[in-house]
Amino acid sequence: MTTLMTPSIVSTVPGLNAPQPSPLSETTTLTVAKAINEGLRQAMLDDPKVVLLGEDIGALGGVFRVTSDLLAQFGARRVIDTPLAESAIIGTAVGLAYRGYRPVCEIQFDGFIFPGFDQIVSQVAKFHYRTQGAVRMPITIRVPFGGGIGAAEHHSESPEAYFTHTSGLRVIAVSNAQDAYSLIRQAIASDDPVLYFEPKRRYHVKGEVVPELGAPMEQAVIVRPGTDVTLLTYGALVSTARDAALAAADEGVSIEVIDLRSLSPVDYAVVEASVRKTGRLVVTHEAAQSGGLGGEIIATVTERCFSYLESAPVRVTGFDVPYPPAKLESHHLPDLDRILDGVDRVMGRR
Amino acid sequence: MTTLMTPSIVSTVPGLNAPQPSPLSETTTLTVAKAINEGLRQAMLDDPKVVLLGEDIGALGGVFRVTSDLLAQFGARRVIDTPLAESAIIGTAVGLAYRGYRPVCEIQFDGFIFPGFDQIVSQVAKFHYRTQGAVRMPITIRVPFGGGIGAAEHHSESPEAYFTHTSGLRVIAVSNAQDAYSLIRQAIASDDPVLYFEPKRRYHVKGEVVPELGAPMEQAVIVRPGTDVTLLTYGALVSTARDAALAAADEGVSIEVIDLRSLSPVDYAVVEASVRKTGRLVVTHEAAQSGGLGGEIIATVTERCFSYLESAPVRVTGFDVPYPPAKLESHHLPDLDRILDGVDRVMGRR
Amino acid sequence: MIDFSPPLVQLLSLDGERISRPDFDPWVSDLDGPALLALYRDMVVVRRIDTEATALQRQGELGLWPPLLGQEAAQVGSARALRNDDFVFPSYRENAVAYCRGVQLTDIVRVWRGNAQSGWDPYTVNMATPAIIIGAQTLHATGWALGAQRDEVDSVAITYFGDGATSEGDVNEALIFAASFQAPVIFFCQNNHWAISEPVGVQAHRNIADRAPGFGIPSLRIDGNDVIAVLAATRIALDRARAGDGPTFIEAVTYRMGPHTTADDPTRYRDPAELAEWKTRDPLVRLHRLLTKLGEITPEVEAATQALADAAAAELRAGCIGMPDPEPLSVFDHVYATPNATLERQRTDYAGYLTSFGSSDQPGEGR
Amino acid sequence: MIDFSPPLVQLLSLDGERISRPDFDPWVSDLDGPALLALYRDMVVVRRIDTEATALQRQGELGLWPPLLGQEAAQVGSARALRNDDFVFPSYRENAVAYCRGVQLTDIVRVWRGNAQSGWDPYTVNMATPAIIIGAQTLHATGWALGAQRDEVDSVAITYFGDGATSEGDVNEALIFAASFQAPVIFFCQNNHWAISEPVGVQAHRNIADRAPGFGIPSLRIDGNDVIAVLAATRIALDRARAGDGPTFIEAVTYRMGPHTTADDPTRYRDPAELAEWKTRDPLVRLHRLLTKLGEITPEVEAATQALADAAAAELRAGCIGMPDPEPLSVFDHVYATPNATLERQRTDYAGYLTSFGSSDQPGEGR
Ligand SMILES: Cc1ncc(C[n+]2csc(CCOP(=O)(O)OP(=O)(O)O)c2C)c(N)n1
Ligand SMILES: Cc1ncc(C[n+]2csc(CCOP(=O)(O)OP(=O)(O)O)c2C)c(N)n1
Ligand SMILES: [Mg+2]
Ligand SMILES: [Mg+2]
Repeated sequence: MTTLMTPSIVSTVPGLNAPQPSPLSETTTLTVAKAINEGLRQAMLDDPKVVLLGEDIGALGGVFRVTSDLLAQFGARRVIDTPLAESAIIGTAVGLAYRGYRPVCEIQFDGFIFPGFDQIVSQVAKFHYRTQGAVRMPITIRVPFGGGIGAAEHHSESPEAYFTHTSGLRVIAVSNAQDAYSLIRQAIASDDPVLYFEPKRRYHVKGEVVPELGAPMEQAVIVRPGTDVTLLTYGALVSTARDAALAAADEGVSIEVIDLRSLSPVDYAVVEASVRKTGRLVVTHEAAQSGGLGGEIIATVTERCFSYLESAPVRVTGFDVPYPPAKLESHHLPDLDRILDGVDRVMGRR
Repeated sequence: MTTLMTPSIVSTVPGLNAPQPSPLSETTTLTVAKAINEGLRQAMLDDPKVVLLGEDIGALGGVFRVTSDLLAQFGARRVIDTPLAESAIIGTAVGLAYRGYRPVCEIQFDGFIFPGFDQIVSQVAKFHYRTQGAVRMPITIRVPFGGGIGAAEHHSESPEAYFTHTSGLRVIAVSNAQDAYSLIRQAIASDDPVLYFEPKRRYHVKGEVVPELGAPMEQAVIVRPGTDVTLLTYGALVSTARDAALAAADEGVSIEVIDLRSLSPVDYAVVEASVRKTGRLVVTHEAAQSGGLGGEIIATVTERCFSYLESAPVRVTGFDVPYPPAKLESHHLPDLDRILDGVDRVMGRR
Repeated sequence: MIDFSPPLVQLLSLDGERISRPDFDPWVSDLDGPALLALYRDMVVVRRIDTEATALQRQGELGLWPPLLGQEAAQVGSARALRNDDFVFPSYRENAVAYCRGVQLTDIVRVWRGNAQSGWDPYTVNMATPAIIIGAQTLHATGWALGAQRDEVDSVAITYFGDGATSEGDVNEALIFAASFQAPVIFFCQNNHWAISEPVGVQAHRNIADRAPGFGIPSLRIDGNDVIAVLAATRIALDRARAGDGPTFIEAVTYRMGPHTTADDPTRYRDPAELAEWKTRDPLVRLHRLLTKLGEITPEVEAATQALADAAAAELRAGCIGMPDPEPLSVFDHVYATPNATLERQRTDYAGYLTSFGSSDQPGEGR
Repeated sequence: MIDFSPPLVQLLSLDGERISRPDFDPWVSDLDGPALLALYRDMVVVRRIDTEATALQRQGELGLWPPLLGQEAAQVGSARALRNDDFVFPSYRENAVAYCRGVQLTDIVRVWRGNAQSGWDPYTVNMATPAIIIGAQTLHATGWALGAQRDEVDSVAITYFGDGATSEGDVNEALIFAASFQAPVIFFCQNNHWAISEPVGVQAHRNIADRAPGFGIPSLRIDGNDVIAVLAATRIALDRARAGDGPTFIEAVTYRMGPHTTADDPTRYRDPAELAEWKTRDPLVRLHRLLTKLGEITPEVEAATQALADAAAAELRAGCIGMPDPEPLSVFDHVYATPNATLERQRTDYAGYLTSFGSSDQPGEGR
């Protein structure tokens, strides 16, 4: 039984002699997944200290193929298929960062970040503070997040609020191919640790990508200007929010849609300016309502813009339930109708 | 070298033949720590399925002596000194619950709950939902929390918001000896999992304890009635809030102090009634501001009581920094002055 | 006396010869022709169920399916060693174990159709529902075993997990707790050589079975495609646990002949020659050879077995397709065992929201 | 050839006799009288520092102190085997290691006085600052070693942890990663028999050193109170790592003669007879006996050593007491390496709040 034990880590790499793709050099139409892939490739070309760690990221290219072909191009020293242990993925990234590397960890699905939670919260987030700046943690933790793909348990979580409550971390969520590309590069280049949330159910949506870094990642973006209601969101729901704004426009309500992009810190300059203008705020996210980012933003906006508010800000979120089975997820996830219902409420129409 | 290996788990228990203390039968003055100890003892007497698990909870009685003498009284089958592994403490409690036990886990300090986070968030919190009620998780997880004791890193954390954002958990924080006693009993008796936060820096504060269960644990309590400002808090800060109310009274401001007790769910009936009366809300907690419970409560109160609010609710919280070194903690923790400053702000005096 | 560190234990050769081993034989002395045939029948049925479920997934009736193709002996052999009052803590791939425990076929696919997060009441069959967080269930099994120990009964917990799972902290902590408390739990590792795309060599530089002894837990490394060896090893481990001798670790060396799940494409990472080689070790073929030699296989037996398998497949298909969708508001059910005001408010609000739609104007369709 | 599974390795008997072992002796052949005396001097100094720090805690100058009393040989012997470019990832008890790495004495107590969360810049001495989450640092060491491996240098990471730590998932995952990637890292476990109040038997039913081989990591079990054995073992492990032969696990069997920390009361859980027995194995006494036999101990040497130790204690005390308190607003410093608007606003607000108090009217005093 010669193959009973595979002797060592992947030694023969399929496609290692394949032609090396050149990095993006002009505007190209890419899926979100491919845009991240190109961003990773560029970051690895730019800086030899960038290494990738994760489960199945090598020959398979990750279960979502986000790291496709990177093993072939950069080899097993930089694209590291790790044993199945999230705490160790993060914990060894800490050690690599200690030695001057810029590790990019892939967590296979949102629900699998929790075994690595301690290393993120107690180590990654605290090291810079702990050592008074002597030790930097330029670690990027990539997490496909959110529901709507009909998946089994633990594959549809929205754990971002655990990290936005953790001082020392930056948190990014991208919604489109261009940001996917630009912000993964910025995240990797950041000297601070970044949780980088990828809109799982929109991995296959295409968009034009210019090979540029774009606006700083901590800036929110007004996706669609409007005057009656500020609608704030991030990740996969940005597209739903845009659709809602279109639908509301038909009913005579002008919605300003903001894609937060950075969840920590939140770009309150943009948010406040919008709310001062519209006087009405709706926040939507998939995560459970209690303790979600929406509450934090509403509290902050209320503190800072109280006299501008025409009505109580409204949340349209996942319910306070564990993520439900696939056949029920449409009754948990905010959709066009629930967002419009929220808009109605903030407009005092219900 | 005969003692090089200690053969097995604690076999000779100091004090095993000591007289067994009888449970509390009348009003007694106890410290908070001792009140929990008495509550645990009563719960263990009431139900043979109650078992304790944790590090150093046996012969030592826990680093805060909360489990003192329980090993001697109930033996090593019910008071289990575990190996040093938090995930396993929680994970084996899940298995014990599966078999009909009511495990009470001690996490030695707040900062050490994170290695057990996955089992709490993905297992303890979800099992009842997952199995459509077939499998109950009557697990109590005791956590000494909060700062102000001049401790080293990871010994002064306030991680409650991670759990209030986790659907399926109940979260309790006690502030005084009576609640410490009554609510640990209620928590253990609850068929839902409970995170039970103990006000570490007030473990040694004494109070009268009646051996009764008292009001249901999900009810908030008005600690001191008032008319101008609602001041909401929980845990160790309840006492500071009461002091602030006293000081404010001298300056002519009437503060209603509410001890939340239950952080999830929050007793909004009591909170809303108070805010409708006062029109002004201050929330104070030690945890970092961003993503803390304060934001959640302010958002909810704003949604439900918008037209009653005289001014924007105010938060007085720890800053968005990792818990600082002991010599700086007074510049991080809300204290009397910072709470009064918050009251000034909500009163429009600043 | 059992030697707990042998090389791979095999009691049934690839040619279907019964290999005699004085240490293991007594544990399977009851395995006469009919008993072996019963095991064979189980294995044929579970393979048929597996194929049907894969087909149902391809037809869009299931969201996902994790095939067990190739692991029938490991699962059937171990499951058939258990008593009713033992308790199984599986991963997501133990559908043959579920079948042996008496789980209804419809219930097996309930999760994979997305109708519920678990398919059955664990207490009716003494088997937990699938665990997806890798390795977490090993701690649950250990905790359950601590409970059984405290109850002073001789029921045993058995937990199933893969080669990949052995890298998770939880599995190692489970070994530590089990050893420390001498808990009656069996760690049954199906080393199917792959954790999605990662060969077992990524997880372990030595045989997986070598790990447990260092924790003070005896281990057995058995041919997981040999149902007789699997049954024997599991019985030995059960016997130890019932006698109060604590945990045992079993590495069943087998092979995942299919994809990781129906969502996986093993051609991206796996040499087809490896699969070809493992096909020669097929657990069903091997047992069939032995049964043929024993004269147990007749055309009638073949036909009856096939009929049984087809009936199971038909039952599975009908149950799957006929499963009613859950009620919308059940999304709020069972979050807590006790009432919860915040959640009740969300339920009430959402119920009101739903009724605000007319019958022709369904939510989720835009407006 | 080194046998990696011997019983306890001892090169220096309790009586101070040098025990000859052909496999280990070559690794310490340079240890002449002066070299041994240097090790002794280190051990005397670190014990003196330890005593002084305990005294400072009792006097209220330190918030807490974790004594290393009894573990001097384990720490000095291993630390003195390292090269400057090796990197140490300690727990919280490795103050002798810190001393050997050249950490300033004041910096050692900075954390325990509560002035900072870490006392020194790790890169100046190639030693990380104390890790308090049990076991977490073993993964950091493994990651650092992966970096060294990628840099193609022969620097080695060494991580220190206790017997209790071996139960944490992280430590086991570190072993798995180190084995899988053959990382140049040394796992140095000081089995001091206690994890606060729990005897090592709670954590492990076998010798701790027995655990690593199952992961594919060779291990050595040495008398941790024998500085010569410790030095030899560490050198062997370093040599393996530098040669690309991967990780080594060392169990240094020693004893925590003091309390867990100054906040602990071991009389609640520990038999005094055990401590008494271990006093007879004191690492300093043993080496002193050997040195005496070698004629290295003269009254002058004794006096000079004592003076060195006293000077260190005085330096520690002065540095500790003279340490300036941190500036209030430094609570906001270094959370991020890059600007953060939310935090800057909090800083500005708090600065304004502080200046709203007059000089006589300090915050935190009530009003
Ligand atoms: C904590 C966690 N991390 C990652 C995953 C994703 N995942 C699902 S199955 C799997 C491989 C498991 O391999 P193995 O343990 O060998 O079991 P097998 O699938 O081969 O039966 C991975 C990585 C998960 N479910 N849970
Ligand atoms: C994750 C975690 N859990 C619990 C603790 C509390 N704690 C501090 S030291 C200690 C015992 C450690 O024992 P061991 O590893 O043997 O090291 P030693 O103190 O003996 O040097 C415990 C339980 C901690 N610091 N971190
Ligand atoms: Mg596998
Ligand atoms: Mg120890």
